[in-house]
Amino acid sequence: MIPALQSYRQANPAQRRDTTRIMTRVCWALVPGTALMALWFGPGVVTNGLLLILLCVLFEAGALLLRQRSIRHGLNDGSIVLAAWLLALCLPPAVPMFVLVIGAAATTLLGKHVYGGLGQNPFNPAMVGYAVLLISFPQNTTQWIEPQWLGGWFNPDTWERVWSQITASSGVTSAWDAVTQATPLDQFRTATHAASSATTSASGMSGMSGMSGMSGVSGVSGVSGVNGSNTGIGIGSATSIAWISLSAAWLAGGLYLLFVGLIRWHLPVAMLAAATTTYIVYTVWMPDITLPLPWVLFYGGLIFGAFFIATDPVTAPSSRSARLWYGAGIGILCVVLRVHSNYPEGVAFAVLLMNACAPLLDRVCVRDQPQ
Amino acid sequence: MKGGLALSRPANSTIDDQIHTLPLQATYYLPAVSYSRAVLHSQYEPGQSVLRGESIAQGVIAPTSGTLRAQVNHAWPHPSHLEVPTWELEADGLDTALPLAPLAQNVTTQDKLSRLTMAGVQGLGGAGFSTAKKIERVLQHTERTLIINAVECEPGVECDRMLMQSHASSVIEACHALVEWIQPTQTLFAIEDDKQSAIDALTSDKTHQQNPVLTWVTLPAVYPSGAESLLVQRLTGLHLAPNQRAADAGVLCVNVGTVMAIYNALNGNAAIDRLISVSTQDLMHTTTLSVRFGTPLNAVLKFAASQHTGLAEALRLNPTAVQVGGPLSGFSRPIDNAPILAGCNALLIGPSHQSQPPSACIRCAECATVCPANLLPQELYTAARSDDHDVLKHYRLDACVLCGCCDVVCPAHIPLTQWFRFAKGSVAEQAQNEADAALARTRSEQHAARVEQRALEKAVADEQRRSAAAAAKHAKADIQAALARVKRKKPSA
Amino acid sequence: MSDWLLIVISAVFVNNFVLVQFLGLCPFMGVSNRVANALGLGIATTFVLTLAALLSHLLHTYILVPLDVQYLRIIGFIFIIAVVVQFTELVMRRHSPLLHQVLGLYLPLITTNCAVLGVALLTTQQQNTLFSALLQGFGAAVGFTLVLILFAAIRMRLDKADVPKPFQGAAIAFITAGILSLAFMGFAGVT
Amino acid sequence: MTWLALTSLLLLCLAIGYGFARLGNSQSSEETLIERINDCLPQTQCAQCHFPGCRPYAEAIADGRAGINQCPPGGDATIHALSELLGVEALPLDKQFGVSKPPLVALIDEAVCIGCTLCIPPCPVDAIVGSGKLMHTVIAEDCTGCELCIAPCPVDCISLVPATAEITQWRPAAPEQRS
Repeated sequence: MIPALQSYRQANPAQRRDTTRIMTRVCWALVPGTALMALWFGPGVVTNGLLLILLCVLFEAGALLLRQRSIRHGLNDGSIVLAAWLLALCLPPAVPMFVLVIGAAATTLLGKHVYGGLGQNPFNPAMVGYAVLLISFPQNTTQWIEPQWLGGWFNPDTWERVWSQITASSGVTSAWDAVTQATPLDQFRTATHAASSATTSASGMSGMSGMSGMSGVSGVSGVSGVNGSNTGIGIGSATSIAWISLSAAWLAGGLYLLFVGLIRWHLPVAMLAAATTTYIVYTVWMPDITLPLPWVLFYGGLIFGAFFIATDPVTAPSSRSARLWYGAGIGILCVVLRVHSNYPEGVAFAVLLMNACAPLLDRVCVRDQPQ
Repeated sequence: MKGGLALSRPANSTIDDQIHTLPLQATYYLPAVSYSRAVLHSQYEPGQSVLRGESIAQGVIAPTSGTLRAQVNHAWPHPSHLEVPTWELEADGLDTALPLAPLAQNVTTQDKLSRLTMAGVQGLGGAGFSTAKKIERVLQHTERTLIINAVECEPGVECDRMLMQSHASSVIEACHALVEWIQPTQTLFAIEDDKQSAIDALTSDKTHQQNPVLTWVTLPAVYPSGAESLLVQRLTGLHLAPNQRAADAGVLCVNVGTVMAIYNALNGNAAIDRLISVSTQDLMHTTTLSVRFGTPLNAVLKFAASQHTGLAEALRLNPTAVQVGGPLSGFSRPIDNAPILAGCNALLIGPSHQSQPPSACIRCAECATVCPANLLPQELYTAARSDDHDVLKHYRLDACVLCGCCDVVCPAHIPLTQWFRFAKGSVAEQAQNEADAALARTRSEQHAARVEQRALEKAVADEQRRSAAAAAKHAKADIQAALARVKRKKPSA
Repeated sequence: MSDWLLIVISAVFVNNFVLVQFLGLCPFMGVSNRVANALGLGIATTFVLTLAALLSHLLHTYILVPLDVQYLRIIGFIFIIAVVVQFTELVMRRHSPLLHQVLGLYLPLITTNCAVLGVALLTTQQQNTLFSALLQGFGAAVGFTLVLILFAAIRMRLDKADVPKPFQGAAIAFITAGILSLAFMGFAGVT
Repeated sequence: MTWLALTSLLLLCLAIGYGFARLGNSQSSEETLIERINDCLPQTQCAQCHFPGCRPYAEAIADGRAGINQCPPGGDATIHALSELLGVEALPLDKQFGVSKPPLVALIDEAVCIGCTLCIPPCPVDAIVGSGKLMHTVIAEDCTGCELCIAPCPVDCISLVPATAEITQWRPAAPEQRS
């Protein structure tokens, strides 16, 4: 860069960044949410994160080695660390090691390197990894424990589970003894299913429920299809406070990114607006849905998805109007999937579906209006 | 204008507010290359003496009087770093000018245009397009607009500002003369608001106040508001179609230096010199020189160093490389005796810095936010890498003015502008091949049709000849039979 | 009205022919290198599929069932599809020779396209009225076209990606189709 | 009962067959195909593809008698365009038909030329000007560098030179790609 422009770069901090700095800034924005999650759900969250990052870096190094690319240059742009961290936040605390390994492999290899490395993958790597895990290991990816403030840290059982995760021993496989109540979203979904008494809930997949999608506590224990004890999901119950505070933390991180100029407002705003309007349409169309509107935004991974997953520049369209359509698409699909599909939280699938539409949107929304 | 970069010089940088004229050089180098890079030929013999202002070939004017040497391959200030056939002109020191009578006002337009061509007036804004051709196209339109482009938006290029500041009255006169000639319905004088000293000098001029024919347009100092296609679309609201020049739409957008060159040419002195700003790479010191075309680069820099201590220090530190052109649109070259030409508006002493090795594009669209032509550089970049001309056309590569803003903001340090230069070259090359193929095809079809026609005619002619021969043979036989009968009837005869 | 919409929505998204039921994969992989070709084939398939669904339903209810010769339905359906495809080819040759030129190879392929036969068999099996069979056929075709165009746009971008040697060409296309069907599994269970 | 069904199907197909016959005789699209293949060829008419010109080569490709990689002047651009048009795999240029060279034009050495007019008829684009016992010359802009005039010349005075000067042909280079 010509020194004459150093003065320009000093004058405009937004222009001072490069790819590494962008990725590290986004990781900083993730810290508050992750810390809060660790406080609510115990050390398992931290081990998830660290192990996944380690595994993803190993897979990335291996892939770069195979392609005779410089590992240092490839690794120091930090994109794989970010993807691993995002995936870790979607998984329940202290999942078994094999889930982490397969998740890391899917994210790094299938999500990114099979397409030729950074910038060329059409699908968001973290979401590819998460979708693979979700569909292959429904049990492990949806069994969340009940959020207790600092509870997890002093409960010997959590430490034992964490230890079994790290040593990859499959000792502790019995279901959690403290299986707790349905997640707000899970309750919300079963309510709608019960209301419309459709036959599908009897289909094979229905026993498995409560895909947390970065949130939600699984209440319906496994295949038995018996509803967990629902100690109420009303406002003020332990679960709702946990998830609202988490979404608030994600919102704080997201606003920081917006303020620093790393992401543009088009996408999150379009997504949240579309989600709200679709939800309102649903309340009109299916009056039996009871969850009050503001909580729809705060429960589940909508805010987390809007600010951290959907705004991944590589897989999102790059022209302004295309981003608005892309955000709106994710918002609508997310609510539709929440109401109808087997997985109460559809952010992962909504993002993957709209990633598929991004190249077409880019081609269609060409900015050809004159100055 | 959307996008663009608000570039500013370093706070404590100094600008030498005096124009230094370069003394006469011993030899001048005149490249025999036209605007479209075709090799030129001249009817002048080596060793023939020429006067100052004499046109050696189309667009090549002798900067001083002297003897013309034979063409020789010589360095040329162009990104290709190729050597081109160049005439060497040995100055005889007398600097006698070719007598050119000033043209009266009522002379026909054709005489004025031929005078501009003979005086070698070219665009000084950087493109170097022949001004006479440009004016000729504009004059074909009844509804004409004149834009005088004094928007010098690239930091480190100060020659227009110095010209307006020190020759305000002649600039106004030149503008009035051009308005008189072109008779535009609207005249806009576009200038940046950070050139207040120049604006004051011009507006306080008496002739302007008596008949204010120019309307002032002050633009915020954002690079690259001076690019012709962007400035025209911005001031006239006209949307130029791909590859359509402003002149074809009746808008004459001309650099203020070129306006002076037109005025001088019409008054009898050829366009043989221009103002150049020489500064250091970090733009701390800048000075302005008046240089004749063909002056070797090293002479210019040596003279600039002699006039300014800051530049002398910079030249001492890096004596080998210089950047020709502004900080963003310039290219680096070694310091040698390559000649200064009309298109060169600035020199930056020191090599242009290489940014870090590029990493992968993460499609963050920062470049799209700063692109002044409202394009999607990230899509153009992917298409340029795979040389896909349909997609390049789809995302309007031709609207790209190669300003370099996207390079500045790219977090992956990708040399986007160089990719777009390569893409434009490859698109132009294919267009040329297709044109040649179309020409060859029509000619070969005509050739085939003619050969076929010729064969047909020949066949018909043969047919007639054969039947005629047969008829002739038949007739001869009848005559002999008749003679034989006659002989038998009169044996004694 | 809303259950019509439901039929089409479920045919397009929930049990999408290509990505959920994995029918019609050969034209899906074959013609998805350019968006223009994909659109062309999509329109042609929509035309063929809707017509085939209609005719096969008529054949089934008014000829096969009364004559109690259901076992002839495979032959009958294939015959109808071949007729419809041949008819489409002639119409396309007459009206847009350019599109016909591009799709020349793939148009007869629609005859053997299992999605078309699949629609014919499925609609006649589920005892629904003529109109719902038509809707089902149309929904299936729209689903096929939508996914085909999205996939073509992705592949146009993948052509420019620096994909490792062993994955280039069809391999990366299959992987991408796999991830796409992974995404479509999100619709599983939508009533 | 089955006989009834089969006969009804047979009748149906006969009726439809007759309908197709009348519909079927539209203008053969063979013509547009040859036209569009010919558009991709560089039109040098140089017969290096073993066909007397570009159009015959286009017809051969349309009939499948020739491969798409037999045109050296066209080089990769032509092969890529043809593979795109016909949807066939783009094979590299076949060496036996020659190597793609930078654009060349013929140049007659005026000192040696005896004005025999033997080189004028074979030129496919009439780029050679001259008549009996008078000086011949090549019009550079029109010449496609097909080398057909070189063989007939009895005094071998025709040589091939680059079509345009190096400086006119120069194009900006692509930035070097990261490994």
